[in-house]
Amino acid sequence: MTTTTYREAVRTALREALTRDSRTFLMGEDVGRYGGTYACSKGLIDEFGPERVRDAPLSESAFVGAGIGAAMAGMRPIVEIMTVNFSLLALDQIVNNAATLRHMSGGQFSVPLVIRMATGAGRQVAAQHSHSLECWYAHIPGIRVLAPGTLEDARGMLWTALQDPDPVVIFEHAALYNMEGELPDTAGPVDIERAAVRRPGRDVTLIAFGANLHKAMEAARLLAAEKIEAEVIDLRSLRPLDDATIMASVRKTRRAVVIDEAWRTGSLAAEVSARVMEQAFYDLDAPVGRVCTEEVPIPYPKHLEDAALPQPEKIVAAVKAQLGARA
Amino acid sequence: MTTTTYREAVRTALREALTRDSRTFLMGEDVGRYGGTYACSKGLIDEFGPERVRDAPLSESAFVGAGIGAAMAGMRPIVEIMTVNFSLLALDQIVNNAATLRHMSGGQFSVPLVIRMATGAGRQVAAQHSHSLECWYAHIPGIRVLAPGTLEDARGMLWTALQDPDPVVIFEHAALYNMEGELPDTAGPVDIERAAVRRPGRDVTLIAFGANLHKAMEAARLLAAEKIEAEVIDLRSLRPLDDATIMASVRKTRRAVVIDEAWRTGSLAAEVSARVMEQAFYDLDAPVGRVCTEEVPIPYPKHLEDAALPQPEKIVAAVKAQLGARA
Amino acid sequence: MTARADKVHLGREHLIGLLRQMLLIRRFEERCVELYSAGKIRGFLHLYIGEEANAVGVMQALGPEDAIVSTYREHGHALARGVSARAIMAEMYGKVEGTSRGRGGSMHIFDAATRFYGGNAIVAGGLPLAVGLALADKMQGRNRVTACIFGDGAAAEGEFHESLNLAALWKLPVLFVCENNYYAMGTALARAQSQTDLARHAESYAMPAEAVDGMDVVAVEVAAHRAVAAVRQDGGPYFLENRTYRFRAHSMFDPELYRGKAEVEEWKKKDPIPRLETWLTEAGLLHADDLPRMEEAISAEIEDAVAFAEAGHWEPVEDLARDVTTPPGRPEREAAA
Amino acid sequence: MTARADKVHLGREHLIGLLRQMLLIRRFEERCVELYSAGKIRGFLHLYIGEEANAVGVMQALGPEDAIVSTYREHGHALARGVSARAIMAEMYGKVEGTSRGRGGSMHIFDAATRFYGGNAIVAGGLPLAVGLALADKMQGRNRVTACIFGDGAAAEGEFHESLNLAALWKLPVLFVCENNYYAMGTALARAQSQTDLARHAESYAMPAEAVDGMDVVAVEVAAHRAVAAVRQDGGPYFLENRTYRFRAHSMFDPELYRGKAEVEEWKKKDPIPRLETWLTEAGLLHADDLPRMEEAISAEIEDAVAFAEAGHWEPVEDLARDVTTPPGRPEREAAA
Ligand SMILES: Cc1ncc(C[n+]2csc(CCOP(=O)(O)OP(=O)(O)O)c2C)c(N)n1
Ligand SMILES: Cc1ncc(C[n+]2csc(CCOP(=O)(O)OP(=O)(O)O)c2C)c(N)n1
Ligand SMILES: [Mg+2]
Ligand SMILES: [Mg+2]
Repeated sequence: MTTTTYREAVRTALREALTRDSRTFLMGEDVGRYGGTYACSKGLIDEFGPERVRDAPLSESAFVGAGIGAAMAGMRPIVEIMTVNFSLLALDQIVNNAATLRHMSGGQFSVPLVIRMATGAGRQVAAQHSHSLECWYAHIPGIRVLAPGTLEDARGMLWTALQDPDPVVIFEHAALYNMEGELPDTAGPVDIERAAVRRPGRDVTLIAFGANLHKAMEAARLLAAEKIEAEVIDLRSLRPLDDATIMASVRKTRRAVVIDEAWRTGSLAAEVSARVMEQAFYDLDAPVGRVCTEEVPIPYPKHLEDAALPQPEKIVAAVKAQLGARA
Repeated sequence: MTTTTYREAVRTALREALTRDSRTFLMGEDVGRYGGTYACSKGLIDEFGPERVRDAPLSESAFVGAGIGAAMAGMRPIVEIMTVNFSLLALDQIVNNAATLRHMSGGQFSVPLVIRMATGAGRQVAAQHSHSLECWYAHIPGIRVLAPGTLEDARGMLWTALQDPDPVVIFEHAALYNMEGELPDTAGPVDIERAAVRRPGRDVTLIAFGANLHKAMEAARLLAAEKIEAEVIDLRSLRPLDDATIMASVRKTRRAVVIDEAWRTGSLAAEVSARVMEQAFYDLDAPVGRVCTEEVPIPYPKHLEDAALPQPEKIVAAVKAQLGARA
Repeated sequence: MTARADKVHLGREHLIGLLRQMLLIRRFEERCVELYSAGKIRGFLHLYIGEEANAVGVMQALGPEDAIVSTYREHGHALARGVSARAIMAEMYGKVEGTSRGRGGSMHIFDAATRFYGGNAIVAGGLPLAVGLALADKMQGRNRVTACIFGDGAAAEGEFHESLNLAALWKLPVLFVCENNYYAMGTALARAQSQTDLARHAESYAMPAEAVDGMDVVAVEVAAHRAVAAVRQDGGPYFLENRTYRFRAHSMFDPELYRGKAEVEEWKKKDPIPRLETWLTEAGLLHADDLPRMEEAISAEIEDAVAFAEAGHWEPVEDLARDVTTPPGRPEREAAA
Repeated sequence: MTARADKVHLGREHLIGLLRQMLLIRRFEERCVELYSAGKIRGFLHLYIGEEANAVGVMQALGPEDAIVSTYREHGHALARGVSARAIMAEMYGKVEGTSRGRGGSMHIFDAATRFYGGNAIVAGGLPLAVGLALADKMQGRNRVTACIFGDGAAAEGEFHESLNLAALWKLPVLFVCENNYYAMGTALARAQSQTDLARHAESYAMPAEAVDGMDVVAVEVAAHRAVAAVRQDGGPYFLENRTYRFRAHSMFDPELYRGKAEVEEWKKKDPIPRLETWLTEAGLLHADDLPRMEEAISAEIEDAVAFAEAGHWEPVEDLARDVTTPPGRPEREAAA
């Protein structure tokens, strides 16, 4: 076991990818000389050179599109979009090219591209830098969407994603990079198909992903102090969703709260909630709850940002509302 | 009463806006000399001149952003994005500027901008030209989203939207432009706050908007032949959603099916479904159903496109599944 | 179309071939119009009629290992590239035998065998792809060229700017071919661009650029050879602005309110097909019965393509979701390349 | 900074004023760094230190009716524009008394009174807004100028291309000011742009353009006057490339791995503040005790701003959703203009 950080885990995964597969390269704004905005690729340019750790000009649409083209021509690009906020400028390439090319070409061309981006709020960087748009990406057929919420997944999802012949988008919540923990020295690729039960419980199911997994875990600890045993599910894969794991848990606990840092309306939490109703309606003792971000552009001051985002206390309150609900 | 088309209704609304308010202008690709891709602004350039019916170069981000700037400086722009497919190129301006400027500036600047765009599939124009992304727009705090599904609304929503001090996005389903019907000669502005019950019924609630309203109405007719009386709700406003009208109906019928041309995962139908569960769980006799588009890039051939999209028959089947469900 | 032809030593056979290809494209599309009226072809249909010299001229300079990225107005590019007329027609019918299993239709012709990467219907959306294809070639040390074809309208989009910069900055082997037909739908170039001399934009990225008479197939071919040679030699990009004109409406839905008949007629005088015909005839290279024979052969090829499309099959509805993602064990074809 | 100053008849008072403004910006930001370390300012903080001549020089040429659109590196622009130091500091604290009720922080300073339209944190995202403000002015027949400030990095984005084209095509009164500090975060200009002479891009839109020594406040002012005069007279846009340098890191999180200390030191020799100081002193315009007095006054102004921010209030949490949309009866301020 080694004590490490999420950031280090991402870097180790990048180094592994660049080492193991010569078709792989990392491309994005400031991934090279700067070392990555979140220092995830620090040092890699020295190790692999500026061709394979490729600084791109500020031109999100073009370099994401270039990643798609390079993927079609036999490379295995890892494109870093600095944050999800700027990915809005590249959405056309992702939606209209990456996600459609295989189907639209009748199966002639696949796009084995991995796109990584930081996501989320909580760092007082205000309205234009705090988006959580995972739900938008999870809407698009033709791409896979991952959200590593643990060190293992930050370490292991990249390589597995690179083996996928189709586009994979990996969301790294910016609040996680400094998270410390233990990682076995043998840590490596992980599956990217299944949700994970991060904490077993019998009274209610908390469903979360990314940084909010840890808020859910914290809520579970708070609840445990009051003898309420929450089961916590880490979605891990946002598209496709692992319905089986979710439903198995909900059928057991008969109650669920979904936590999502997106604005509530149209969040991924809405999709999960709808699915639970569709597939486990008769097993539910109460309507599925949602703890999401308030429907405001994220404000700068800490007290307002905190008030806008999901928090363990809000999750606890949502669970209690569930338990108080008539069964 | 005059027999007219949805296209004519849109044009009449545009003409009214340009006539009544000198701050109003129409800007977009081919709105002028071409007459609008869907001929909605045919002739208006002759009437109002090229300044106020302003052809823009292919540069969606810049001219949408220019609309935002002009709105802040006292104009009342109507920006036409040719179709929702191309709006991906302007999303950054919409999400990061139009929707945030008022809040982010502490209430100093409002953005009284109206954006119109055609949406939807059904015309065999394939994967890159058939998107239904209303759900994405409905996710964004700070903007209002409208979907006129009838001639009255195509005629009336624009003026009301122009009175809104904040950004309003209007989705016109491309399959509706040729729809014919009667419009009273006195037709004019309509409210944009409430959903409408387009057909009363007691057995199930069908919730739809835009072109799919008509598929829902057709399904209701088919069901009526089998003595199943469906109530049909036209959402009209996609953000904010009119929960009151939805819940009142569902509490009465105890069953609901939501129809949405978006891909199922992360559709607006998911949000409506989640809300119904949250607000009317104990009144439901069955889980809310969804009839959405299959999760594939829309294919060109008619038989495959038809199979991908919501259809009256699928709605009927979803209703029957509801009624067959144990209560 | 005079002296220059000799410079690249274009022999009779070659010149007749150019004529034949242009004529094939013209007749193919004329047939498409009929089939559209008959309801056999649906959706959007963008005709290339009038612009044939560009596709035919440019493709002469490309080898089989080179790649092409095109737009929704790509029948001509596909035919000139050697994509089978049968498969293209079947694609327009929406049949499984089409280039793209019928999934794409007129706007989305793809053909791995000839490295024809679509058929992109988002204006300027293909430019970043072309940059990426060229980047892969450069990184893998392959001496290939990617030809990226787009319109004058595309040159106003941000992706044009970003892509040209990337290609020039990274010295990528992209041949940018801007088919300037002076209109983006109904918007005349001068109403869309502050600088109508589009080659000047390319120069602002420190990219070699030239404007070409896109109604003269030989001029296009000569320029394309020069451009491709430069790309192969320097590894960096090159920009051609082919000045041309579409004789027909933008698509089947366009009432053409934005331009006068006289303007169209004026351009029709430059029609690249009669132009080459006349020149060949005057040079004694085209004989009296060559043309009817050619027309006959072309007609036969097109009718064969139509028959092929008619006889084609519809994808079973159960296969709707086929190829949304790559099925296990069926990797993309390119990987093998 | 020699003969040219006379040309625009810059008197002593004016020149001292320029120095004072630059110094205010410098000291204000130095104080911000302390406050950041103290945890009073949070989030992103981008310093303008080294670049002050640009804000101060450009603002001289603008009248109160003109508008400014800026970036996340905008403290200097706001101060030079005359936005109150108190309100700016309170904004950085996140207090209700801030320019934006504390909602925006360092990156989102807005001030309707001085027509300061942010504070845009999406690179190049402000350019289309500026085009729109100018379009409104043109359509309403107001002889106003919109100054749009952005960095060298922004010039690579597609929106740069689209916006410059729109402004030139429609002849809109936009003064584009590219503050070229040779880096976009850690990416040197030459690694981001195939054409590093950014003014040449502007020319490719048929837009008048010039490059200016952005370390010389007088040179900037002179160029800005010339540019604004041209905009007012022609109604069309103008492009200034101000060549400058940031002495500090990109933001508080930047370890500056991408450039050497020697390079920074070289640029520091061109520091616009000592440069103007020396020149004024040598010209006998700045007296021995002028500077200490100025420093003292500035320090007092900044401490007053800090005290104001300290004493400010937090927005009540109940008002979180205030101004997501416009409350009835409280229309935007600009509408009155
Ligand atoms: C991003 C985007 N905006 C708008 C459209 C609609 N559209 C299709 S073709 C076209 C005109 C393009 O003109 P040009 O690039 O000159 O090519 P041409 O059609 O003349 O060959 C437009 C506006 C589109 N497909 N994509
Ligand atoms: C669209 C977008 N991409 C990336 C970023 C992250 N980012 C913030 S500032 C910056 C560098 C911008 O450089 P430049 O335009 O030269 O301005 P400077 O910071 O040098 O003043 C980057 C990449 C962003 N804010 N917006
Ligand atoms: Mg054109
Ligand atoms: Mg810079």
